[in-house]
Amino acid sequence: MFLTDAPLVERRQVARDMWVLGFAAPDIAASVKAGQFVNIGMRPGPLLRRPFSVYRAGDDRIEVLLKAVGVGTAQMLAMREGDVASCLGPLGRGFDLTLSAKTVSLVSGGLGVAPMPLAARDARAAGLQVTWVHGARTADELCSETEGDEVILATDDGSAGFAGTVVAAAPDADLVLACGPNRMLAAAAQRWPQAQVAVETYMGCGTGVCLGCAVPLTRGGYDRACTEGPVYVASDVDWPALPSHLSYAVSA
Amino acid sequence: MFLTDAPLVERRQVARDMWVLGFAAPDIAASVKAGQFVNIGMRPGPLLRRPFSVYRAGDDRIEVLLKAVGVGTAQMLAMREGDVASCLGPLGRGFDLTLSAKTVSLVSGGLGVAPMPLAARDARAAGLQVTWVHGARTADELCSETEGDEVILATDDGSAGFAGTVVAAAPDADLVLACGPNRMLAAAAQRWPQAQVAVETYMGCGTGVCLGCAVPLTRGGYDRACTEGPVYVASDVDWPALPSHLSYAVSA
Amino acid sequence: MTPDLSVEVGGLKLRGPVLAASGTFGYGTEVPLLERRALAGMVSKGIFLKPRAGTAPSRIVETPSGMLNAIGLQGPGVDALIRDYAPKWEAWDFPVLVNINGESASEYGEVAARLDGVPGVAGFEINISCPNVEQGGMYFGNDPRAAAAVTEAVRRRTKLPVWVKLTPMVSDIGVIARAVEGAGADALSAVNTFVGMSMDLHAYQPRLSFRTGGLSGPAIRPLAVHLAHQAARAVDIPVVGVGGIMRAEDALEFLVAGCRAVQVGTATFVNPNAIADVHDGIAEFMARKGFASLDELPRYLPRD
Amino acid sequence: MTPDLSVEVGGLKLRGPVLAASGTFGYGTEVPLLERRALAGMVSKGIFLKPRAGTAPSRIVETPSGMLNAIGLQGPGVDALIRDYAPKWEAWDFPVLVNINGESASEYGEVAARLDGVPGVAGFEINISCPNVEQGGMYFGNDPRAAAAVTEAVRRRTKLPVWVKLTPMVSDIGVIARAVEGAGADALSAVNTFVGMSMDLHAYQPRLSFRTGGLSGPAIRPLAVHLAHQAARAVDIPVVGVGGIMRAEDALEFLVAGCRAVQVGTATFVNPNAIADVHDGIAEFMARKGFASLDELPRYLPRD
Ligand SMILES: Cc1cc2nc3c(=O)[nH]c(=O)nc-3n(C[C@H](O)[C@H](O)[C@H](O)COP(=O)(O)OP(=O)(O)OC[C@H]3O[C@@H](n4cnc5c(N)ncnc54)[C@H](O)[C@@H]3O)c2cc1C
Ligand SMILES: Cc1cc2nc3c(=O)[nH]c(=O)nc-3n(C[C@H](O)[C@H](O)[C@H](O)COP(=O)(O)OP(=O)(O)OC[C@H]3O[C@@H](n4cnc5c(N)ncnc54)[C@H](O)[C@@H]3O)c2cc1C
Ligand SMILES: Cc1cc2nc3c(=O)[nH]c(=O)nc-3n(C[C@H](O)[C@H](O)[C@H](O)COP(=O)(O)O)c2cc1C
Ligand SMILES: Cc1cc2nc3c(=O)[nH]c(=O)nc-3n(C[C@H](O)[C@H](O)[C@H](O)COP(=O)(O)O)c2cc1C
Ligand code: FES
Ligand code: FES
Repeated sequence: MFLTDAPLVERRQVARDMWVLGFAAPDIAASVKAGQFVNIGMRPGPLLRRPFSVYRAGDDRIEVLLKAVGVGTAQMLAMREGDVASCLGPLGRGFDLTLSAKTVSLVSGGLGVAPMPLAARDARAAGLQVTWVHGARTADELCSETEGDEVILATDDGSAGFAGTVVAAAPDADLVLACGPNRMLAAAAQRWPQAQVAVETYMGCGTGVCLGCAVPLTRGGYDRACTEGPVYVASDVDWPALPSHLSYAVSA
Repeated sequence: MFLTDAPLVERRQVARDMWVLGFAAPDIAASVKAGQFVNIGMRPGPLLRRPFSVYRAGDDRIEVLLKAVGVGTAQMLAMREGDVASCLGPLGRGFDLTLSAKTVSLVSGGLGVAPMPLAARDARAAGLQVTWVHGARTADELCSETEGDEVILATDDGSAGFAGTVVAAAPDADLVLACGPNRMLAAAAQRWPQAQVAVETYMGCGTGVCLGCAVPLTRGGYDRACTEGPVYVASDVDWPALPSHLSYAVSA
Repeated sequence: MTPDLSVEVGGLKLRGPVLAASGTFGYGTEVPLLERRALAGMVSKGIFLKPRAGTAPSRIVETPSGMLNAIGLQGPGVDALIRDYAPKWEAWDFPVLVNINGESASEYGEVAARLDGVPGVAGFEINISCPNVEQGGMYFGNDPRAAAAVTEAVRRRTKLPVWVKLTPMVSDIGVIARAVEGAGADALSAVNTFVGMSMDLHAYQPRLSFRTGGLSGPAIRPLAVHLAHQAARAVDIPVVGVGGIMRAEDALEFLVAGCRAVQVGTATFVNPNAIADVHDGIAEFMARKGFASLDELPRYLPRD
Repeated sequence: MTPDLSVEVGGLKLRGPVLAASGTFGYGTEVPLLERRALAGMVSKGIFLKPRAGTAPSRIVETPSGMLNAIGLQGPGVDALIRDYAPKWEAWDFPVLVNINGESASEYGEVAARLDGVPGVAGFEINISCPNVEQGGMYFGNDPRAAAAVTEAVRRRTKLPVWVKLTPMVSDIGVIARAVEGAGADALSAVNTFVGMSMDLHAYQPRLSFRTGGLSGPAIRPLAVHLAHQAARAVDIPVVGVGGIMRAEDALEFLVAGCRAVQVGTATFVNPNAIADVHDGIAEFMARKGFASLDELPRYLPRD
């Protein structure tokens, strides 16, 4: 885990309202694994840090993918090159790619594509054959970037690719890695109980000390998404007990 | 009174650690009088606005003079051209230059020089002969800008001009306008009971509704610095009862 | 469809749910930028029977997302209020409630009696966060019997609407709320400021001359929402939510938590148009959600 | 000259004045970045006799300069604490106090008895903000008799230092402070979180599954400084200030207000090195002002 003041070094749009921000953070870039996240803080800005999956890493920089959904993300998108954010990471347990498998499907909905470029990188390094399955509500919300892999697209309104959910559009594979709204992950859990899914929870610390990020487990009790997660075996999560929307907004 | 989102359009250094910031604020620029102030707010930033004398005005812009003394001023100095601050003003009652007089001394200590360029402008417009008297602790803290007028300098350490206080260095005049630390103004009040002095208080609203900016009066009771002031006839202020330092700092 | 934002609160018909909070709007004669069309009503700065000079400076200090104030209820006294301000209020198109204060229950009653019937005075908000001199400096608002006694003293002297402004410095606000409801209050305002302190690290003493001050602003909003909600669960009269409202969403939190209306205070210092912005934002929210009137807004008020 | 920051608080010799607050530091086995040299001591996450699952998510929501939490005292229970954590604590170079909880006075006493003498347990901090089931869900911390009863129950079962963590949800914290001092407390921690609420405008219900949560962070600092100061004026035992400390200046406000030491909570979430930064900043302040030890720091503690 590293704590660093990271200047913004890159910024590009990858879908309607969806952006990639690159921060110079060499130590995190060198050590992050697919599915891990960074906790980003701004001064002045909201009190708590904001968790973001690492989208890509390399060349001494990490990238994150985001939309403006509230004060913190709006402020991040207002940053100019050279502005500094505090980055804490890498955090959490990422995808486990040491399992014996030949094929992997990367199934993502909307911003859930965030951990997938790293997942593709690590999966290829582990000798797996990679298929991307990426969905959104409509064509112009699809993330335009892939790592040159084959991509199966899905849209709710049928404006691009398969008309329907990304879970319905995906082929089976030895290994399924999924990320997206908790509601989508619950559907993925139905189809692939063994899938590895990266969940979202409201987080206080990101480092395991506050117990705020509780993930309800099928075996009872709660895990910490920031420490035991954010990646879980889908069938381990008690989906009905996990809040499926987190639409809270902080105001000054 | 106008409320406007004003982009930063200018920034220059005028002494050690002392800067002038220019904001595009046409309505305020067109109506401000010497000794009046603007209340500047930032989002994100501290809750309350920060009051600043208008330093110069014209060409659709206002200028303010400042040092970083706390979070708000530090944040203002971190602004880049194009960044926006909320400006509310002009506020308060400025200097009264309608009095019958032939000569005027503008006596300022440190940042107290802030209202003087406008005072010189308005005094000249009223047909007065202007003398500047400006002091600081040491030579490189003296503000380097004047409006081409004669300037008598004073430094506490004698590194430039008169060695001693600005009040001691100043010549008499028909009219004395003074601004600086409240301690300096108290000394000015001793020498020139009829001087017009611009005081500093902690302000909540700047518009007369909170009663936070109380100025204790020799006749008893309190005035509002933001409304009846910030300019007072020196002998009207109960100086021992006015806090002479306001070194409070807000932290996140 | 423009939603209907009018409400009736404690005997007053209001054109909207957003009022100006006491002490943050003077006597309504300042704040020239305000778009008054949105202002549902105003509570004037707290007044005593006699003029009061207020506390020595410094009176204000900023804190994270908040501010402490110790103004000391500076004011001209009832006679000057009647002479200088009430005639102006009479001409306005929104009601003015007078925030009344006293050092004894009978002084509160006396203030109400003097103002009762004065044109321009639409009602009263009793500030029970004043030190109770009879009980040795404790606050009326901390003690259900004292709070009820003050409310009754005012109730007996006027037919105008009587609102009671609750202090948050209590273990159980429901007890006080029920006590003043029983004593004849028409509505409750919840809440006043929280007592706080800030230390000067140069002088090694409090930054405020009064030592302590009342904390207001967004910092207290979650506490105020909770207290207003607890009060609303305890009584049948309407509750007016106050504390840290900066934007429409903040006001809507109070309304969903069971309040009938809200007051905006500190926000006006930062944004002189805050009240209009909050009002317009509520209207926009209602239109977006398809609510025709505030009665249709879902409330979260479990009685358990 | 390096100032001496060591202090003695309620029976414990500490190498500095900055401790980790309960519930914000886990069991001390996380927070890998922390420079432990600066940590004077740790209060562990609150524990009950038996394991507790804690509340359902959402458990946290941010508010202006603060956060609400409703963790529900999730924890493994005393036996697991003794087995899994105490052995680690034994090896550490700073003391660990266990934050103890119960639904009755005797349960508190039982927890203390079980932990008394366990190597690695240096003392107790009694959390009296727990609902008092015997008294029907009121809080022990609101009632001087209940607070004293809990303190006595623990005091009788251990010779280790006993600190009592006060709740801010009271009209007069001095009354509670004196009650627990009389019941044998060695020190007071002031204060715990303030009850607050935040409403979800999509679901029209509280954002937290538990409805309410405890407010922490800089938002509450002026309130906490005031309460810690009031407690320090009321008792002779040391008071440990807690609430909203982010930087050294904030800690110094509590120390000047009469506290002997401080705890840092929420700041650690934002800055895992917060405790070291606060400690180092205090040392820097002392050196700059020429104070050789914390005893020389001026205190503002008028007794009137
Ligand atoms: C492990 C993890 C990885 C994530 N990865 C990404 C990503 O790659 N890209 C992306 O756009 N988003 C990601 N998120 C979600 C992202 O953290 C939130 O959208 C962000 O915190 C919103 O901040 P805000 O200030 O803009 O919103 P706010 O105004 O604070 O709230 C709006 C929304 O953000 C959520 N939120 C706010 N604060 C937090 C917090 N501290 N922790 C969790 N949720 C919060 C709220 O529940 C709500 O849904 C991830 C979340 C987690 C837990
Ligand atoms: C009428 C008036 C005109 C002023 N003109 C100038 C000027 O031209 N140039 C200049 O540099 N400064 C001026 N000041 C002072 C300036 O407002 C403060 O230095 C500024 O507010 C500090 O903000 P901060 O966040 O940096 O400091 P903080 O960290 O908040 O505090 C540091 C210092 O600023 C003071 N301060 C903080 N907030 C306020 C406030 N809302 N009102 C008043 N004082 C405050 C504190 O008392 C303390 O002395 C003026 C003040 C007044 C009342
Ligand atoms: C400067 C100031 C003065 C106040 N004066 C009064 C008063 O005279 N009477 C009263 O009942 N409340 C008074 N209040 C409390 C406010 O009416 C309101 O209850 C409180 O500020 C919380 O709301 P806010 O966070 O929106 O400001 C005052 C508040 C401030 C900030
Ligand atoms: C997530 C969280 C969990 C907490 N758990 C406990 C607890 O178990 N026992 C306790 O006495 N206090 C608990 N507290 C309160 C803190 O110890 C502290 O009193 C409070 O947060 C105020 O300090 P701060 O503003 O520095 O965080 C908790 C606080 C937070 C934020
Ligand atoms: S976010 Fe604090 S424990 Fe996970
Ligand atoms: S600053 Fe509010 S009345 Fe002057």
